[in-house]
Amino acid sequence: MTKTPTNWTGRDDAMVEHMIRRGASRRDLLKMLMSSGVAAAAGGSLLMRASAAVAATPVTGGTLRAAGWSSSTADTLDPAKASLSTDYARCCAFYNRLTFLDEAGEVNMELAESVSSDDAQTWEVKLKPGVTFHDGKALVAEDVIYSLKRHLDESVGSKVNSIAKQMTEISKVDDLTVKIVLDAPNADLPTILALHHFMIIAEGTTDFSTANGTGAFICESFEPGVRSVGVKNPNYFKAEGPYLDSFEFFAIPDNNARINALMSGDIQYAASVNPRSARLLDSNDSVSTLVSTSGNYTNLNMRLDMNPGEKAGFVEGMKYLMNREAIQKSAFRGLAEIANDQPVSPSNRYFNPNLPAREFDPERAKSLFDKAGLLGVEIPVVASEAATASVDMATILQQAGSQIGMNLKVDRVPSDGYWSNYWLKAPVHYGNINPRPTPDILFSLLYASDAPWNESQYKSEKFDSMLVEARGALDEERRKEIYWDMQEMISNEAGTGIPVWISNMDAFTSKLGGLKPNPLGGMMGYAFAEYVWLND
Amino acid sequence: MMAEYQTTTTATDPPKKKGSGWSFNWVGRIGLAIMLFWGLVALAGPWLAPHPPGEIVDWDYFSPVSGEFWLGTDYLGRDIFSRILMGARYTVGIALAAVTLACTLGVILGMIAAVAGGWFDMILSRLLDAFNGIPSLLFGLVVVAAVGSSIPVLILTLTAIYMPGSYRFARALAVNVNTMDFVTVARARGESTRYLILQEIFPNILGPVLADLGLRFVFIVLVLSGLSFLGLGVQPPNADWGALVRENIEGLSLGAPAVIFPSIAIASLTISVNMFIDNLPTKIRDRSE
Amino acid sequence: MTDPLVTVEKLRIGATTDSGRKVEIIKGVDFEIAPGEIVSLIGESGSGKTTIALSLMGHTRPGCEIEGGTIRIGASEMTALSNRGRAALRGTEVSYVPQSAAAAFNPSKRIMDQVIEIAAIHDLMPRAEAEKKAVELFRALALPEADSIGQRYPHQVSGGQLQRLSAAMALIGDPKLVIFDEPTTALDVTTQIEVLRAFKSVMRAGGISGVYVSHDLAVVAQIADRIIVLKGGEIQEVGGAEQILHAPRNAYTKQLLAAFEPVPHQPQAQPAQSAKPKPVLEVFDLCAGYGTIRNGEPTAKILKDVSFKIERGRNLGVIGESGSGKSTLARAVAGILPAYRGGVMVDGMEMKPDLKDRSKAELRRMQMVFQLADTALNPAHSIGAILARPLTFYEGLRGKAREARVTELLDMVHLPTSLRHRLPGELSGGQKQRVNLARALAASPELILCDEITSALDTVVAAAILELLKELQSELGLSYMFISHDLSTVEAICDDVLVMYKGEVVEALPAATMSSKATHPYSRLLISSVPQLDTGWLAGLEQDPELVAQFANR
Amino acid sequence: MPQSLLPWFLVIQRLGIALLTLIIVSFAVFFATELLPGDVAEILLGQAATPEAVAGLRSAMGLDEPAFSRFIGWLVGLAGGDLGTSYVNNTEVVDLLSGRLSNSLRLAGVTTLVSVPVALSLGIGAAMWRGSLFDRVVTVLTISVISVPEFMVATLAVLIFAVWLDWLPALSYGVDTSSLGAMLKAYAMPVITLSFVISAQMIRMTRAAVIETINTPYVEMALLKGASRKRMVLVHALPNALGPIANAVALSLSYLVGGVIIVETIFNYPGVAKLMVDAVSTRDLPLIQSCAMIFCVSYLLLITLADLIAILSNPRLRR
Repeated sequence: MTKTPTNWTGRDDAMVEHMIRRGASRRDLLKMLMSSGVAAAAGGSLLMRASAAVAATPVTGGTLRAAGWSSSTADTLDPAKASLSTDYARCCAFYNRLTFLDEAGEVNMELAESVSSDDAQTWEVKLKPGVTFHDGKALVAEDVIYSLKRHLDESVGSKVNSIAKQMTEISKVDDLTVKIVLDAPNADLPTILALHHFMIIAEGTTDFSTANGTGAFICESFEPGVRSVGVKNPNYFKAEGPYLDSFEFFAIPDNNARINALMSGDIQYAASVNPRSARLLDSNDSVSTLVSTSGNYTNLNMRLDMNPGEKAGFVEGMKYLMNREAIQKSAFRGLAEIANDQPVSPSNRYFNPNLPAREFDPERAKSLFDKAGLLGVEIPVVASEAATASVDMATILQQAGSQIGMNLKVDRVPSDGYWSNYWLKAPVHYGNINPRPTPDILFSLLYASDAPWNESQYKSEKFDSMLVEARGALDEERRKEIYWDMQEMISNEAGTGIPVWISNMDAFTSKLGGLKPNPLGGMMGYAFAEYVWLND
Repeated sequence: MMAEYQTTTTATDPPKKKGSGWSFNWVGRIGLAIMLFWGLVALAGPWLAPHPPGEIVDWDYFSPVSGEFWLGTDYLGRDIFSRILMGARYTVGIALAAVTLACTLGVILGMIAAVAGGWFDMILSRLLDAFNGIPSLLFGLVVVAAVGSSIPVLILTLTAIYMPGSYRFARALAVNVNTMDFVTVARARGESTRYLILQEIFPNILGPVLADLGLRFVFIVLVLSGLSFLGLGVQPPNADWGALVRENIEGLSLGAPAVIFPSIAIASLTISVNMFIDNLPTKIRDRSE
Repeated sequence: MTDPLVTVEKLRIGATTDSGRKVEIIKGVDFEIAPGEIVSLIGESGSGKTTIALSLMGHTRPGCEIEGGTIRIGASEMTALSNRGRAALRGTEVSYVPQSAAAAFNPSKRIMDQVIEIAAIHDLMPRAEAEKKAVELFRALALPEADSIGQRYPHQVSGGQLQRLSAAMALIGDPKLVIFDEPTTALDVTTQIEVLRAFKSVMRAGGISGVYVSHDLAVVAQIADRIIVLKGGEIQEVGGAEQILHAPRNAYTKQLLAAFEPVPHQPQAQPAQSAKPKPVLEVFDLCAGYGTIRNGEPTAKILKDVSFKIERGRNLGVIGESGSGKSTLARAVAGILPAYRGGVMVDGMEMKPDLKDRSKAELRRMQMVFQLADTALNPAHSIGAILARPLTFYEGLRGKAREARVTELLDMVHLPTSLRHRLPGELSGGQKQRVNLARALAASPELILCDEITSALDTVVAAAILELLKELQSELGLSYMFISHDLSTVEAICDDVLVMYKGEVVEALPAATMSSKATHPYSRLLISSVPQLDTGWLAGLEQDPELVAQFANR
Repeated sequence: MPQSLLPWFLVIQRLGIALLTLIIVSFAVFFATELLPGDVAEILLGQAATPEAVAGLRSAMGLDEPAFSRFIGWLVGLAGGDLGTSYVNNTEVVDLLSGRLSNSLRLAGVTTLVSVPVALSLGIGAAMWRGSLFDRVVTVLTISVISVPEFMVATLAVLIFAVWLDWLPALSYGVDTSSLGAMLKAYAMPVITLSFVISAQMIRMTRAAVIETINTPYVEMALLKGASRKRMVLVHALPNALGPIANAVALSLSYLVGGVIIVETIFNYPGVAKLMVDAVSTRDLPLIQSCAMIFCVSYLLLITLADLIAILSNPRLRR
């Protein structure tokens, strides 16, 4: 089962909302969002080989066929329900948001001319004039109101329902002005409106078998689980773009097939390819790649309330037994960065650089296990294809264990139903966590005593109180200090082993121009279609 | 006409030397030799393998054949030679166990259905037809969800997937044999169904059943890897040969030995099994022809 | 004298056995056939008669090979020709009439297409002409509905008609030589007459040479000009039909002739007991059939109210042609096919209709021996195992005792003890039938149901089996119910005879006086149809056409 | 029963048995799906499946009713020809299915057109020249071909024909199929791969069936009429071997509808097998059931067709 890769689903939406209510600044929120994606300036975490990407003259025309990695009959054109990469890419082509984030992570206006507020509680959104939907209808305030209010209706099943709830009033001022009143001041509304789910649709739309948006491409066909085709919108409101005549998006789940299709020229863009294919892609001049490292990680969870995690020394021993270098080099072929058992990534401003990653030290692990009386005891380690590379990581761990007489048994289980069946439940298992923008969200979600996803059942009153303190701390330095301490606590005390940060690699034809990295994820934050062009 | 011909030759033959019908030709012998070779590897694999199957011996991946790594390394940099030796145990063992079980069960049920006939035959045939209708993916998932995963469960799952076909095949053969006079004689003697099936019918459908088993064996070897990716069965760091091919398939573009040698191993095993069965001693093969 | 049409010189044919050994099955045979002459090859199975006949077409069965000698037909030397050359002669120079036309006709093609296929293969004439010629042949062969019979499928015509159709098939290409391979063996006697007559007249009319392969001297006597007696792949004697029948010179020929002489049956002396013993088998109002059962009756009713008795020590013969229900009777008595009405009493005890409901002791008393020895013995079991099973099953014998009894049984049926370890496939037909008998004897039965047990055997072998049956009877006090289509066999062993026709008993009478006393028209027809060892028998035979029309299965 | 009604009775009996099988399959699939952990709402929410979220989504999807009564409702709807509505994207199952099914059938059709004649001629050829070099080569090749995993054949085919030689497209769906040549190109690789998979069984069974009929007296009779080897086999042996051959072909072809998941994945071909996998992984019961019914119906249809061919080719059964 493909889990939803969005950063903004379920519980943590509530966290964001919570934080926003507390009045975090717009800039703070932006930083948080950026940390989840790629910050162009964040040292070393971005690699760009697209030769044509920078400072080239756009070329008009051509068809781009791009392939993602997953799609199913659950594919949708309803932005509120979008959950897979395929959905985001599709929605970005057909619809627009009020605002969007550029490659530097700055908020830019898209459909909105301005989003302004005096008190950060009552906001006024002014719309650009002359924008029309694909069916010719002009964009007016009612459309924005309808689009935003949908998220409040529970029967719609919006993924951002909890975030949208803070909008207590959405009303029309005039044809091109909408008033949004929040239940508490929040300066980050413009950033929130840049989320993919807040795409603007025409008023009264209930049928999503086709898309009627304002986007750069007009939906020509859409078949769930098959493909979508868009043709250039001649009346697009932006001065530049789209350059492509048409854009086709579908998924090729098999990595090899995706790359082969790219190399044979059947597609021009293959998203998220396996690092193992790097050697092949490198040898091919007609193909380029884009690598970005974000806060995504696959971690080993050892529940502290169950055997063997409850035995002193086991968790620490396992952290020493994790051969991070082997994981980085073998499982990810170098497309990963070594991590230090806590969830805040190096691209985050609160990352604690003083906390070194543990060395691979089997002897130390052995003495710890020996003390815990666990040497030779069979310990099942649950892994699955559902958690990226967890089977390989488990194998590496198992092998290291066998060298010191530790009897780890890899238990590979189906991807299907993994998140509801094994994740959080098995005594020792792997999980996969998508990037979250702030330490607060990560900690509240994953490590607080009452956290819904407390993967290792880590309980610490001290930690909980620090979390509350940091949330209220207005002093940036104090806050940083607390977060650093909390990272250290997690690294030393929690039952979660986080070996590496996983990078993402997209491959595409070298003819592709205009591609830039984006903090919201691969494929230029899924919105690449309107910005890229095909050189001759 | 044929009968006359047969008596023609047999009657003029001096009595055959005992055991002469057991000899078989060189093709069968080669098949047997390869099977025995893999059987030995399966037994002695752990002692022969130069590296543990999960050990990463090389930071490089898909590396070519070298003096150190005889058959190259896989996508994680593990020694393919060792992994094939270790995998033999699973591929040979599980496939043999599953194919034996599936055929035994299918053949026994098929013979019972053929002999008993009537509603028993009808209901069993319908049920197994219906069972065929359940997609094996769904079935595999249900098994893992319901009883978890282990080698015995894997074997039983494969058995369940391949049994209906074997049943259908054996039933058709047994229906034919069941009409022969010697079965009637035994029945007239008052023999039990059990005796009829085991002593009278079974020896006479053995030949085709074995040929069918050979083909089924090939399919099981291949399906095995599919099921282990569902999380059913062979657990890392070990892998059956099909899984070795599958996990290294990305090496195909690079011409990596990691994907080629496991394929060769599979082909050599399946072909040898079929070579052996196709050239079984005439005594076994001709009984039912 | 004209040049011979066929010359065979020093013909040697070898065969390769399953185990790869080579044996010679035809060991240097020479003969000639003049144009228009019909020569018969006679001998028992294994004599090589069919092998020689097929070699005349340049064909050997898989595993066999012509190793030496020459076969010349007309101007061409068969042995020197390529496969293609041989194929060109087949159907045009030499053609073939098979033993079982039922098996030799392709079930999925219309008869006409098969009959004129030779014309099509060799491009002899246009289709319309070939069909016209075929219809003429059908008429000449006295086939009914000659114009339309070709449109039917093989399963839609009777065996006798198929056999004649196969002759038409052989004659369509105007061959100079026709090979008949036991063409009437599979037919009922009443049918056989008609077929023989048809063959004879067509051959005479066309002046065609023939090779007639048979094991039945009486049949051969009706059609052959000359007879070649074969044994073990060698010619024993060659001579005119009259000479062979009446003045045989060779010892083997004499033996063959002797096997034809019926040995009159001496009834067992009845034990002079005061109380009359109960009949060993009594059957009353027996009805049986096949198909789904509705209202207690099967859809296809075969046996209709059959009643008879077999007194202890006496033998009952049941005669009738195919479809008369005689085999069904045996099966119903044995309980293999449960009767739906009527009863079976063994020794005064009523038996359940279905053998599943009968006790071991009841089953033991009555054993059945089947017609085809090949299919009645499990090819996978050794002779010893086959014989041992009833001993274990009925008497619980094991180990040494069982072994001793198996030896004893083999001895009883005059088989060497060494046969114990052989598989049925390694035995000859006669040996198999003896094993079959021995298996029945193993149960120490009181009654043995013999279903056509000698029909598939050579005359000499069959005669020996009959002798054996008589011997066993006097030793063990058995009774036989002997089912056969062959009257002389029945005469040789039975005390009483039932004549069956279409599931009913038409007449019951003592065997000894059967030929003279039969009154029912069907019985008379049947009796008069049995060929005699007399070259003029067929020509002189007069049958009431109405009778024939009423009863014969033509 | 009157003779004339007998065939109709048989047809009705056949249909009845088929219907019964379908119902059993349907129930079996239902219970199997129920055994799987999670329902549509939980699966769709994935990691975010908190109890409140699941409850909300469930009621939004109308899944409050017990599963069994929903299933019975679906069965009742099916009786009226309604395949129901997919839970996941609220589309009529018919709409989801129709395009996919026609894709699957088209691929299956082209594969059949290619593989059946090839397999039959190889099988017949091997039987005709039994024991010859040709026979041996065919026998070894068939086993070798099925010994290679399907995904390997498919990947290798793409690599060679699409990437290295650039003769054929790597994907089969959505490429130009306007002309016959283009269509053949588009289908070439999946068809080759599938033919590899299904031919072996057909070749083996055809060979065995033909050899069996070659040994019959009527084929020997044809030889004695002077017929060539070709005529013996094609005119006399083959028509009588049609029954078992049709059966083997039907069994192989039944794989083409539901079993082609690997080919659909690698060539990105949207067929019903992939739809079924999607449906299972999202626990979309109406869709799972509908797919299962399609697989089952196609299986039964093929088997029945094979029976029919067996009957038609045998005049004795034809009456």
